[in-house]
Parts: sequence; structure tokens; C-alpha cells
Amino acid sequence: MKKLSIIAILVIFCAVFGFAKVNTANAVQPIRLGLLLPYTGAWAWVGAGADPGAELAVQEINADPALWPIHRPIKLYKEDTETKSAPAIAGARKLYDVDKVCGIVGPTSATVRSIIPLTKEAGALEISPTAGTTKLDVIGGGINGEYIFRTVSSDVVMTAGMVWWAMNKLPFKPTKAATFTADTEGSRSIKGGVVDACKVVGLPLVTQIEFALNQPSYRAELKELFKKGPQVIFWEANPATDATIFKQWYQMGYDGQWIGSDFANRTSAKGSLPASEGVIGVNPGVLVNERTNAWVERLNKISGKKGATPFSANAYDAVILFALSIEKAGSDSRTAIRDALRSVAQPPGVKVYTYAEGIKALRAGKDINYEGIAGTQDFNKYGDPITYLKAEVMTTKDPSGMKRIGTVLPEQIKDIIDGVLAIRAKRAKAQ
Amino acid sequence: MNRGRKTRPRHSSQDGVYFAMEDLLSYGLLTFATLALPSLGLCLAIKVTKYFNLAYGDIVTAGAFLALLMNLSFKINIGIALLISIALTALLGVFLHKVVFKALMEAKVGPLTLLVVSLGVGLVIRNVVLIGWGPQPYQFNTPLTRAKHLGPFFFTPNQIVMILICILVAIGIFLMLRYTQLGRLMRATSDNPSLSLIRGISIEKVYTYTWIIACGLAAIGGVFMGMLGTIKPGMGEEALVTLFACLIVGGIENPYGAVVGALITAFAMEATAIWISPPYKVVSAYLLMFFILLIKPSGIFGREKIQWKYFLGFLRSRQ
Amino acid sequence: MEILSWILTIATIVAIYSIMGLALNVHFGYTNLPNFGIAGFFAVGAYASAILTAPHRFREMEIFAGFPGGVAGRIEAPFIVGLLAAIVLAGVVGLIIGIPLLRLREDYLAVASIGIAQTIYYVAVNELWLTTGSAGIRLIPMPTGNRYLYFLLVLLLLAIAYWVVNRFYSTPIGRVWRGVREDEVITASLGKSIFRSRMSAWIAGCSIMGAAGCLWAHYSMAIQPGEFVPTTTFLVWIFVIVGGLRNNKGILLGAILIMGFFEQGTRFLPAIGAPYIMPAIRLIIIGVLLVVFVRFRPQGVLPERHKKIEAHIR
Amino acid sequence: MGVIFKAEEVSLAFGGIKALDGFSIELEENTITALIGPNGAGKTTFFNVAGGIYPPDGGAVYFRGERVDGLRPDQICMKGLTRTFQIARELGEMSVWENVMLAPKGQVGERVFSSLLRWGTVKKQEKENWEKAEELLKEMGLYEERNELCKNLSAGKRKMLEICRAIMTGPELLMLDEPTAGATVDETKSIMGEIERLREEHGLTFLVVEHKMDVIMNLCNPIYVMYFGRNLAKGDAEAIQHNEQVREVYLGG
Repeated sequence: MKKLSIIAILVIFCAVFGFAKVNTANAVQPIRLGLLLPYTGAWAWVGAGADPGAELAVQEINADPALWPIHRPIKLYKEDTETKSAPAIAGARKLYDVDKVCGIVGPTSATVRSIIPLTKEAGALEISPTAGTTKLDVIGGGINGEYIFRTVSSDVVMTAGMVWWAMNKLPFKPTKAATFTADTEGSRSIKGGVVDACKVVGLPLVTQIEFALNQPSYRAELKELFKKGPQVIFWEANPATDATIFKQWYQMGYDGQWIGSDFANRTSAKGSLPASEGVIGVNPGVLVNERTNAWVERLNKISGKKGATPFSANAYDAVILFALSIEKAGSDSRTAIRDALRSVAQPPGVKVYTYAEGIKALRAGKDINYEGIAGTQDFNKYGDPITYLKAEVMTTKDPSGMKRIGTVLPEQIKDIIDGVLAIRAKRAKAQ
Repeated sequence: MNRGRKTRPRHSSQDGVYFAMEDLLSYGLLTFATLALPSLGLCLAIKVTKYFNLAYGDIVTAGAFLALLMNLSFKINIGIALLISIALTALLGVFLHKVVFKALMEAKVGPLTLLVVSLGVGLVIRNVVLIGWGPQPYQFNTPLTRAKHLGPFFFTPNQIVMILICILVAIGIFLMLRYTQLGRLMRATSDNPSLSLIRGISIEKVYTYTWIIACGLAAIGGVFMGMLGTIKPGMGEEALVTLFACLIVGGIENPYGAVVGALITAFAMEATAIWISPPYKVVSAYLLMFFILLIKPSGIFGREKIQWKYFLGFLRSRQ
Repeated sequence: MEILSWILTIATIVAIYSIMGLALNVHFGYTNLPNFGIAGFFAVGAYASAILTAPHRFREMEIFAGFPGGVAGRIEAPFIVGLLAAIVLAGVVGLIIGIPLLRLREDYLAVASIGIAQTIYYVAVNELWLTTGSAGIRLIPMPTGNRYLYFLLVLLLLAIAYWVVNRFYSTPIGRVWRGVREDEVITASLGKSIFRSRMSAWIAGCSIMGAAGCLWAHYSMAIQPGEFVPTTTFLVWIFVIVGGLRNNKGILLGAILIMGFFEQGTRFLPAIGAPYIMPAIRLIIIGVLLVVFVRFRPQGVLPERHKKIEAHIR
Repeated sequence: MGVIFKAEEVSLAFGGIKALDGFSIELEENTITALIGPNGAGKTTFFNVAGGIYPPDGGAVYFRGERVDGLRPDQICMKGLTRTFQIARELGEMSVWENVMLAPKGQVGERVFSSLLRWGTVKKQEKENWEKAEELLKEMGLYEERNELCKNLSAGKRKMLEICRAIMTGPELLMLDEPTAGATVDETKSIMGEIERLREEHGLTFLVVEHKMDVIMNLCNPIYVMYFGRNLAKGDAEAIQHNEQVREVYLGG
């Protein structure tokens, strides 16, 4: 019995690996690129949103064989983190060791820190399109060597955008604000950013409330929140919780303008409308111009949904940046790609707006500066870009549940970001 | 200031006085409305079948999603959807009993084995729901209304109906247990399953009816949870331990205890959220359960007296 | 062979979970204490070691990122201190929880222990000064520096745990535990204190779970409360029951089969439809497997092996 | 010769039904005392009270002059009083040798750390205990089945095993609840022989509940008769056989 079981396990493993091997026996060896996202678990909607962006980028890169980076197509290897560490580690391990990818696009804030040591060991490049956590602000930077980048801005940027919007774009000038955030890492990261940004702009926070996700009732929390009558509430939770919060907020008849982050998205809006009519979300978004409109149309063909899904632009940019770096490096060696990234993404190179443009410029021997869909993707010393932010309002009038009401440009919030970073540096020094 | 929400709530800080007790009354009653009926159903199931069913939370989920199917896909009014969902969920319960649990109970396996099996059954239901509806949250298609003050209470019309239904159904179940033939049979089976067989009562029939009632109550609970908050595949699983806390507080096999336990647990949870710390709301239910187990393992309605010396359990002199 | 490296990752995860499976065997297989709070003790061990061994730099980064720096990162103790602390602390928490719980009937114990594990989870999420909250603790040092050596360390500890649990089985204490499992009244009337026997088994198992938690923390180098949810507990239960409750070899086999194949091997299967469908099907299969095993082969793939007296005395 | 065990006016009620109603008994050292009575007389209940399973409602139980009522079963056993059960209860999923070896008191290996660390001592003790057990099993005819699981034994053998297990605790007073129930004639003989031998060689005291009159009449002196939780009669075999009340109870009851 025992022997039989062991033989059975061996047979299964051999079959599985055999299957994996057969898959790779192509004529032209494609460049292997990993995509590590939470397709299941608490943040499944993040994976579902980012995935089509990466798919679109690969499709565009592979469309014309003449423009293949180093004359090879790109193949995506996808793994699921389940929004948990153990599967994320196993997935990343599989990507690096079994699929032999040259780098990873992903994962999210929840799991990115578990993957960092693996990436470091593999000597590879990791570009996260979704991890906004402020805890990456230092990690990816000079201290550990340059292997973690992101195409999504740090939550510091997003919260600066949220606070900026509250101060400048609301029909009234707020004098009292509050935070209402979940007890998760992402939410606390947002809360920390809001707290510091409010200090910079001088907006007093009268109440700061944290709560547990997925509860059947938030009435007591809401009551506490509105005790001191805040006019603006910066909040972050998750779609399921948002729906409960807004329904009960509406029922209790409270006032106040809610401003959310990237978690205030269409999934959340679909769940919580019509109660959440008028709630604003400030999140990474593409500029509205001809170029991005065309991009959204192309994306819609892949995603089968209307509009840009969350993080799809960031994932798209990450894959494009990978392809350009590979071309620049001239090989798909992990370290070479890593070293080439900055010379395709940021000044002083020639600004390019599409992959085709970029690769042609590279072949002409020029340094380039890729301007992405999600932002300019010019990395600072921490490997972070300052992306475009968009403001959207939840409304039943739009079939997708959210309507765009404006854009926040990097230069508009630069002062706030610098202020926040200064506060933090001071605080770290004081310790 | 925005979107025409000009009306300030009467009880905001501007009015000066903050009646936390009134809030507690309203919030506690609403939480009670979501917990009471599933807690009662779970209690009946445990009372008659003598094992802890960990799939019950997922049956609650199934009830909510069946109502959602009726409400959203077939555009049926939520009231009628609730009735259909009760029937379908009861069918599901009977199906599970006949296919999975009946054979095991006849094989006389221990309650613990059945508990482990129910864990597997729960996994299956949860993931079937997940495949069917996806991970995103849903809302019933009900009109959005404001809450109104009614004396010390602060409810929307729907919530008043929910609380009334909850109380009426609970009273109905109590009357049924006390005065009908079925109720007597259920109690007889609970007290002594082998005796019921001898007297010619088909024990199988009693099990079937118990599951119909328990799952019907689960469906009501699921729909109420959905009406108050949102509907998602993990909702019942998250509520399950709270339900067990309600039962243990009241006394596991006592239907009155189940409802009173739900009331106490609901108020303890909301009081924690108001006065201590919102994230520890659920924990307060668990700690209450822990405390009751410490001093009176048979629950508030249990037969034994409160035994303070159980605090020193390992020093006690008697078995 | 980089594929070996991946297998090594899976093997490390399987080995750490196997240690938890062995501990569950002490609880449930030997003594009939259905512990459904495994994740809680796993968390206690992981956090104890992580808080003690995290470097100062972690605390500085926390503060820079706008979070209050907690206890973690103040001490910077070596790995061995973390491991011992994990074992001791998990045992102490087990003792405190065991006082009310161990007097209960088995099924009450099962339900109550789920609540306890959830309580530990909420504490881990909310007590920022202690656990850094839901962000968890990272930069936990890997004691061997590289994961090939670390795998050997995990194997060594698995071997020790296996030896300990096996030894429990055949020494007098294992007989008392199994006596309690079979019939408490008889065992008590033979002069064995039921409460003390249950408690010793409970604490021994909890400590082993704590050790597994410590190993996990130093392997993943970053922990967060989200890992210590009931699913972790259920997974351990499932492979213990499928592999063979009461048989330590069976538990190892179950861990390899369920964890190795269903959790990780299915990564090689093609995706069907929406990305959440495949994992859901995987869990459905596990659920069905659990029901089928309990129904038709309750003793698992490998049943309990009874030692002969001649082998025992030799 | 002194009194080793004394129960005074022990009473216990279950929901209004008085199972024990002021029952008293005294056991002399190194004797075999019998306790008889019709079904439902309260014999097993008395065993449960003396063995610590139920604390009595009233009265007192003394063992070697020390009050033991209200103690837990394990504490009572540790004092030297071991009882067996009417319906043989065995640890079914354990083998015969494990059942027997579970019983000895003071095993070092019953502590977690000792079992892991003090190898030599544990092993030595196991060997010693097995030597004792081996002898006992051989005498009781269970040696051949030493590696069998207990659930596979016949009813008579289970009864014998239970007695072996009780003896292995090294008691001074053994309370046997129907030791020969379900045993064959040969087995009954060997059980009786063993009881007599233990009394003579080791100076043990016995309290035996039994229905087989021939066993009692040959083995036991004195005999207590119990009826509805009360003392009915006491005396040697001769006296009991001729007691009018006893005859009435047995024939009329």
C-alpha cells in the first residue's frame, strides 16, 4: 500500500512535469515573463482587473514579428497568489525555477513582501502594477539594491491626491475631516498617508476609526464616525464591506463627502449603489486623450468589459517596460534586464508613447523615456513613479457605476508629497 | 452641501446629547434579527440530530443566494423570493441529510465524525456558490429608504418588518415545539432516540422535518443578513462561529436559550463596538462564549448551577 | 536543476505543515481532543519568533512608512531564542485556553477552539504595538542564510517532531493518552488524572504547532495575520484524515498528497473560465474527498499500527 | 486484622430516586467480602460512589481511616483502592499488553519530559512492569492474546483482562463488579483461583459483587445483602442462606 502510494505520487509528478516540458518545445523560444496576481482570495478583483492589461500588452508586442524584443515573442506565465503568502511564495518559486521567467509582474501589497527575498535571490526584476503600500517606499530603493519597481504610485501619492481633491475640488472648503479605514495593511497604509497629508495641508482630522472587514453591521462605527460631524471622510475597505457601509450610512441619514482610494472602484460601486451615489474615488487612472481612449477600446476587446479595469493600465505599462528593457539589454538575462530598466523609462531619454515607437528608437541607438498609459513611469530613487490619478464619482447614471469627474496631475500634488515624505523622514530620524 | 443631502440627522453631535443606550437598543435588535433565527435553527438541528453541523453557515449562504437568484434574475419581489428560498433551502437540507448524513448516522459514527464530514460538505456548498456567482458582493433589489425615529428606536420600514418577522417566527417555532405533534416528536427524539423508535415513531421522519425547519430558518437568516449588509459566498461561514457562540451562551440544546443567547450576543457585540473597539466586535462574542464555558458549560438555560470554582478547573476535586 | 529548487519550496511548505499534522495527531489521534484552532497556535509561534528576531531596520522602516513602530525589531534575538520562545509561548497560551476548554465534551471543544483561533487572529490584526497589525512583520531573518540549508533545518526539526510524537505513542504517557481517548472512566479509575493527561497532550501538541509557526515565519521571512485563518486549520485536518489519523507515516503521506498535489500540483492544470473557478473546484474536490474518506475509510490511507510487546520491550 | 474500608450511611439520589439510602459496610483486611442483592439494589451505584465517579449526597467513605468520598477516581485509585466495572469496559483500540501496562502506578514515563528524556529509566520500568504483567497474563490465560486488540476479545477474556488491569495497579483493596459474568466455567475457576491466591500471597482485600451463588458461597465471608439501597443482612454463607428476609427478596423480588 505504502509503496503503491509513493509510486503513484512519482507518476503524478512525472506526468505533471512532462506536461510542462512539452508545452515549451516551440521553434522560436519565447521570452518568459511571469505574472503573479491574486486571482482568488480577498483581492481577487485586483487580479481580475490587472490581468487584461498584461494580456493586451503581450498581444501588442507579439503582433508584429519584426518588432519582437530581441526577435523573440513574449509568453506570460500566470500564477495565483490567492492573496496569501504561502501560495504566493510557491507561485513565485514556480515562476522563477520551473517556468524560468526573466522577471515578474506583480503581485499586490498583501503578498509583495514575501516575494522580495525570492526576487533578490533570483537576481531578477520585479515590477508590481498594484502594490501601492507605503511599506514598499523604502524597500525597493537603494537599501536592498534595485530589483523592485512599480508602475503604480505609492499610496503616499494617492492619498496626497485624495486630500488635494478634498481641499481644492469640492464645492465647499472642508474644515473637519475623518478617516474610516479597515484594519488591513492596504487600508492602514492609506490612513497613514491621509493623516500625514492632512497635516501638510492643515486639514484637521477629528475622528480616526478602524474597523474589521466583512461584518454584517457597521452602524455603531458610523455613529462614532459622525459624532464630531466631519465633512469629508477618507475611507478604505473592500467592495463587500463598502456595500454594507454605504447602505447603512444612507439609512441612518448622515451627511458628508466620502473620498476613497483605488478600492473605490467599479466592483465596489456595483455592490453599493444606489446608496453610495456621489461617493468619490481618487485612484490611479489614465489621462483622457485620444491615445488612452484608443487604448481603452483595445482593452475592452480583451476584457469584454467597458472602461479600464482596475490596475489594467499599470499592468500594461509593466509588461511594455519589460519588453523594452529586454530589447535594451539585448538578452533575457535577469540581471541585464534589471540594469536596463531605468534607461528605457525615465529622462533623459527621448519620450516615446507606444511600444512600437520605443523599440524603433532603441534600435536606432537612442535612449528612451517611455511615457505610460497609467503615468509617466519615471522612477524616483525608490523605484516608484508618480502616476496620473483620476477622480471618479459613484453614480447610477453611468452604466458602469462610476463616472470620471477629473484628473489629478503629478505636478499638482508634488508639494503635498514632498511634505509627507519630509514629515516621515523627520519621524524616522527622531526614533 | 452636496447632492441635496441637506437634512441633518436629529441625533448628530450638533444636538448635543449622545444617546449611546438608544443606539445600542436599535443596533442590538437588528443584529439580533440576523442571528436569532439561524441560531434557533442550528439549535433544533443539534437538539434532534445530536451533532454540530459546520455546514450550517454555508446553508445560510445558500439561502441568501437562492433568494438573490429569485430577486435579481427572475425579478421576483423580495418577500416572495424569501418564501421560495425557504422552500429551496429546506430541500437542500433534506437532500444533504439523505445523501450524506443519514448513512453515517445509521452507521452509528460519533458526533465528531459527523462534524468533520459537515466541514467537507460546507466546503463544497461554499465553492459551488462561488463558482455560480463569483467572489463579488451583491445587493437585493429593494428600495433604499431612510431610517426613522420611533420612540427610542431608529429603523427603516424594512428593518421593522424584519424584526417583527423574526420575533413572530421564533414564537411560532416555540408554539410548534410545545403544542403540535411534530414538536412533541422532536423533543421525544431529542431526549431518547432509541425510545422513539420503539414507540413506532419513524425517527427518519423527525430528522427530515427538523432539517426542513432548520434550513428554512437558515434561509430567513441569510436573507436578513443580506438585507442589512451584503450577500457574498463567505457570509455564512463568517457568521457560523458567532451562531455557535449564541447557542453556547444560551444552552446548546435549548431553543429558548438559542434565541436569548442571540439577543445577549447581539447586544454584547454592539456594545463592544460602541464602547470598546469596533474591530473587537466579533471577538466579544467569542469571549462571551469562552466565559460561559468557563463558569457554566451548559449555558445560561442549562440545568447546572453557575460554578465559580470552575475558574480553578484543574484544582477542582470532583470529576 | 532549477526545477529541484521549486520542488524544494513545496517540500519545505509540506514539511512545515506536516509538523502541524503531527501535532494534531497528538491532540486528536492520540487523545481525542479535536483542535480546530490550529491556526491560532501556528500564529502564536510565528509571531513570538518574528517579534523577537526581527531586525532593528524593520522598525525604522515601519516608522518611515507612517506606522507606529511596535515591539518587533527592538530585541533582535537569535533564531534559537525565537524557536524556544515560540515553543514555550504556544504552550503557555495552550495552557490558558485549555483550562476551560479541556473540560468540555469533544464537539464543544471543537467549536470553542475555532472561536479561540479567531480571537488570536483578531488580536494579531488589531494590537499594533505587539504584532504591527495586519501588515505583519517582515525582514525576519532566515537563520541559515540560504533556503537549501533552511530546508535541511526544517527536515531536521520535522525529524525531531516525528521522533517525539512517535515516542509519545509508545511510552507510558502515550498509553495514558490513548486510554483517555478510548474510555475516560476506566483510565481515571486506573489512577490517571484525566484533566492532567488531556492538558499534557494539549500543551505538547500546541508547543509543536508553535514550533511549526516559528519555522514558517523564518521561511517566508514575512508573516501577516491573513495567513492564520480557519482555512489553514481545515487544510491540516483534511490531510491528517485522508493520510491516516493516528499514524504518523500516514500524516506525512497525507501532507504530501493533499498539500503537495492539490495545493501546488494543480498550478500546472489549465485554467477554466474565470480565474477563481479552478481553485473553487480544487476545494470542492478536497471537500468531497473528506466526506468520502470519513464515510468509507475513516482510518485514512494508512491506519493505526499497533506495536507488538516483543518489539516494545526489546 | 483491622478495618481497611468503611462506608457509613452513604446515600445518593438521582432525580428523586434514592439509589443509595444510608448504606453502610465495613471490610476487614485480607478478606473476601461479597455484596449481593437483586437487580437495581444499588450495588453498582455504591461501587461508583466508592470509586469516586459520583460524590455521595450524604454519609462518608473511609479508606485506611482517611475520608475518600468526593475525591476523583484517579485520586482514589492512587490511594490503593481499585474497582472494575460490571459490563467489561476495555480500551478497545489498544492491545492487551497496552491495556495491562497502562495500569501500574508511578510510571516515570507518564510525564512528558521524562518520557522524552529519561530513556533508561523508562525502559527499565517498562521491562519490570512487563515481567509482572507477563506472569499475570500467563496465569489468567491471556498470554497468547497479548498482542491482540481488546475489541477482538471474547466477553470472558475481557472480564479477565479487566481484573488483570486492576491488579496491575497494585491495589490494597480490589472491588470487583461481577468478575465472572460472561465467563465460561473454566474461566470462572481461574478467576476464583486468582482471587484466592492474591488474598493469600499478597494480602489483598476484596469486595465482590456477584450473582453466581456457588462462587460466593465458596469464596466469600462475610456476605452483605443489599436491597433498595439499604443494608438488608450480613453474615456468613450459612446464615445468609437461611435468612428469611433474603429469601423473600430473592424469590419474591
